[in-house]
Amino acid sequence: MIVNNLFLTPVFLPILAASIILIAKSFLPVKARRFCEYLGIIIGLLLPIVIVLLLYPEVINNGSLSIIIGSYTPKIGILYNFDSLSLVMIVLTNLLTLPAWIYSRSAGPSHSYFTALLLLQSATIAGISMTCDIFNLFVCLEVMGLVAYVLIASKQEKSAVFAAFNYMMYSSSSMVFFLLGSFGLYRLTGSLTYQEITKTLVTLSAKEQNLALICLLLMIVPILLRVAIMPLSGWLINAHSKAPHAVSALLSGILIKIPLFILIRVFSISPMMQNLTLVLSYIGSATALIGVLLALSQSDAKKLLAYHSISQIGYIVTAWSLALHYGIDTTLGAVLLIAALFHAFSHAIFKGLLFLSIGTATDAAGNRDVYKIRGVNYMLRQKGEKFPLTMICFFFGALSIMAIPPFNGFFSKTLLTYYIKPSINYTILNIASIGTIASFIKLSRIFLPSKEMKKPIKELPTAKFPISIHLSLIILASLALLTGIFAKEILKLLENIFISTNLKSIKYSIFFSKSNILKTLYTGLVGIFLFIIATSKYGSKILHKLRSLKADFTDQYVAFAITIALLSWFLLV
Amino acid sequence: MNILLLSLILCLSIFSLFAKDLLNSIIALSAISILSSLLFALLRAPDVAITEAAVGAGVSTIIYVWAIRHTKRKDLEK
Amino acid sequence: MNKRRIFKIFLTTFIISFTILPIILSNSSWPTLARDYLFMHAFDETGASNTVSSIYLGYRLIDTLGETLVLFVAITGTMSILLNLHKQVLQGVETQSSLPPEKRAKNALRTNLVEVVASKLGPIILLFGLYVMLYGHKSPGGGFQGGVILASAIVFLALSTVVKTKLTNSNVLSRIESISFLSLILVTTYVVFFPNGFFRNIATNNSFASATMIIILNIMIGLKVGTSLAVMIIAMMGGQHDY
Amino acid sequence: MIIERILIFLIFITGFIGLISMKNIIKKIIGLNLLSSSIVLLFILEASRIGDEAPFLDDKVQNIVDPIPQALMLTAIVIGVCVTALSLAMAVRLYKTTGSLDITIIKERLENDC
Repeated sequence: MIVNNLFLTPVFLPILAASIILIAKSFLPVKARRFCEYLGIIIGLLLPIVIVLLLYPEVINNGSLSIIIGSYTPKIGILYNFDSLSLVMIVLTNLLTLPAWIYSRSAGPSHSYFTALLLLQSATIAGISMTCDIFNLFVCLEVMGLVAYVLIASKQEKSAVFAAFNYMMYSSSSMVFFLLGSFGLYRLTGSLTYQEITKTLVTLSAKEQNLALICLLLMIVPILLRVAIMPLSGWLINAHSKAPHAVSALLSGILIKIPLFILIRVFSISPMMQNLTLVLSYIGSATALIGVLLALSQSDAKKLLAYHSISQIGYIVTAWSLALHYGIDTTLGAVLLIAALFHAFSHAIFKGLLFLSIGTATDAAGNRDVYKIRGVNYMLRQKGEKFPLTMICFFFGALSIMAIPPFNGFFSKTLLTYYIKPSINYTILNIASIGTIASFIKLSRIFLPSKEMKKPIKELPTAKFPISIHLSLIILASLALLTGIFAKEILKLLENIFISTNLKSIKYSIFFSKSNILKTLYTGLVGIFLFIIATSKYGSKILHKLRSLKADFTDQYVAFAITIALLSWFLLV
Repeated sequence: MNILLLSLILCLSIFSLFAKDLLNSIIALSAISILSSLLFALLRAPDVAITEAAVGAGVSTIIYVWAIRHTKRKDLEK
Repeated sequence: MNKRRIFKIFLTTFIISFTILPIILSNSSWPTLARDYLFMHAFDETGASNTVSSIYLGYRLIDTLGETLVLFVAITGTMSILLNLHKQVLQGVETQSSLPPEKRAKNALRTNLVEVVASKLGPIILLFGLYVMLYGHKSPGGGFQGGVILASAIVFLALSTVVKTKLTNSNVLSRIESISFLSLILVTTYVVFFPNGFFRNIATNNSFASATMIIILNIMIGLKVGTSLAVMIIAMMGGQHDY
Repeated sequence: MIIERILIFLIFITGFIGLISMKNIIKKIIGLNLLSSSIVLLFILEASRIGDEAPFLDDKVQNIVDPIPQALMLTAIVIGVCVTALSLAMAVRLYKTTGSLDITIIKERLENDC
């Protein structure tokens, strides 16, 4: 066996583990099945992390490892390329799938097919992050999408099925456009691998190059749809809020970010794609602002979190597209890419934490309306929770997303906003973070004591609170705290991976500089003020109006078409 | 020949979308699959033809028929 | 309201057709480089005279693996939704049942003709499916197509009450499915990690064994696809479903 | 040649209009099916232009068509059918819970429930 092929194991090990679970399902008794699931998780999720981390020095030294599957000729075979980006993404995915899986043991879908599907998802994400082939990307995206639809629909609730159906129609019809784009590229260049396409594109005439750009655009828009930037995010709200809690955490944490970082490879096919980056950064900050406004107006707790996912992905898209704008080879671009990655990482952690804790709380309350639920702690205690761990973990997550110092959100947001300072995006993103604070004050009111709570509990609860929920919450909360405390070390690690020169490029003094502390303080104060306005009579009227805005099925396609038109305008003119 | 088959497919696809009886549209869809598999065979793609015949005309028709058996047959749109 | 809707549809269609028309109508010549390469080398490198098979199971094997996963995921999802449906029927939650069970069309259409045709034709189709599956490297067909035909044969056997076979039992089918899935993964992994391994060596001096790898993969994919589709369709017909 | 392309384009647009404008969800799924089959037709039609023999290698064959699009389309067809199957199962489930196939009515009823 060739040692360098080891980086393919994140693709194959999870699939192997999934098939072992299947075998256990059809041959073994129930107890042995459980054991096989644990074995599958160890083989499929933990072992790839270890192997990938072992390859870390190789990546640092060589830049990237690549292999053509089956050692065929590069003209026809599929090229897999393992570089620093794929390393980070594989680690992120597997690290976050684990708490979601643990949570699902007692609260979510605990069927053994659920475990198998999670493993398959991890395998396809590894595939997506390494593939350098258009059609393979198509297949991987389809597998990822199908797993997501099935996972969303696995909830018994009726509206979950509708959310999954809507998402499915929307994204699989957009994948048809992806296929059409790859048809055009194959016809023009005769190849499906990124590098070969880039080589051939230069030799084409100007007219054919424009055609190739349109094809690339048709491939990019479906991927942006998965990322859910603003006009294309109609599917996300229902899909993320109606899914089982563990799945929501996964969807918001991982699935909307992986396609974004893949786009770096697609963008590198043609240098003309540079025209799009500035527009995308404006779209990203607009997404952040509008998402947070809509989040402030929601009454459903999980919908509020889903809108926050859109808003946070706006932050990431802004930094990411500015990184591409400056070029990821330059120092500033690389730093921005690191900032985007670090924010994606910390968002995955705290949003997973928030979804899981809010999910536990709303399940205990039996209701999701933020205005109605009060005294969740009391209800949780009735369910057998002795120590208010859910509340504490929720506050860890909330403080993190509000960018309060010892948590990871503070570091990632500061880094992200500091490096985009000269542009207008800086202002928009700061306004958006005020809204974030206001809406999370609104959300945390569900933990306020209610009248019922003052009564002493008469009967001691008999039910035991499931330990797997606490375990997963603790893992995520401690990750949120630890990545905050050790932010400097993590950033140095990322710097080592992405910036080859030994220049000290990230200024670590920005975090605790006087102006930044003041900024955080002011943002917090204005956020509280905004919250007071929003709960006043006049404010709640406006918010109600915002809430009643609705988009139907056709509107999503109008948004799709308009995005294509807009981006092709900026690309070609 | 190609043009003839393609225009037949086009007519059938318009019919399948606007038929009031869902069973009729499913039959039309199945006919589209058969016609396109014929076209694939003419275009020297026997592998695709056999797949389209087995999958498009076979399996997907079965699933469609199952679906309308469990829902209703008439499209009440008009 | 209605006018706005028509305007929206018109706008969307207009933009979309403007974008895709240049791609569909483009007149640039089709590239021949890959075709020429395959014409020269495909048989030597994979041993299959059917070039489509050699791409499908050789050069782009990992796509095929992804496709099998797509099928697996889709069938799992469909089965779980089916299971929910049956649960609802049992609990009486079903809002609208069109007909009472004794008047359902299923019993009315079940005549002797179905019985005879299904029981006589089933084994023949089974044989044909195996042929398509095993000769994928030389003639049109292959694992997937053969698998679909296998599935239809199994469904035929399940339709008839005359033929008593264990092949229509969901448990047996899902066992075959899981075993063939595991072996498919193992074989694929083998191909990826040892590209010049055991089977390549035979291929150099033995024309019979030249396509061994592709035949094995075809069998695995065929069994996997056939059994899982059969399980799904049998469950749709209202058979056993302890999936 | 141009007529064939325009016909395929029309099939594509028919599918697209069906997808976005039909209210019945099964009609929407049919539209999606038409969309993907039009792309398959396009690939195979264009790939067959460069040759006049099926891609089976033996001694007599001289000028084969491009086999790569055919292999790609095998995968695309299967993915299309998988999507169809899953979405139809969801449609049946939606009908059983809401009693309608019309997408606006389904949406209304689900919102009233919650």
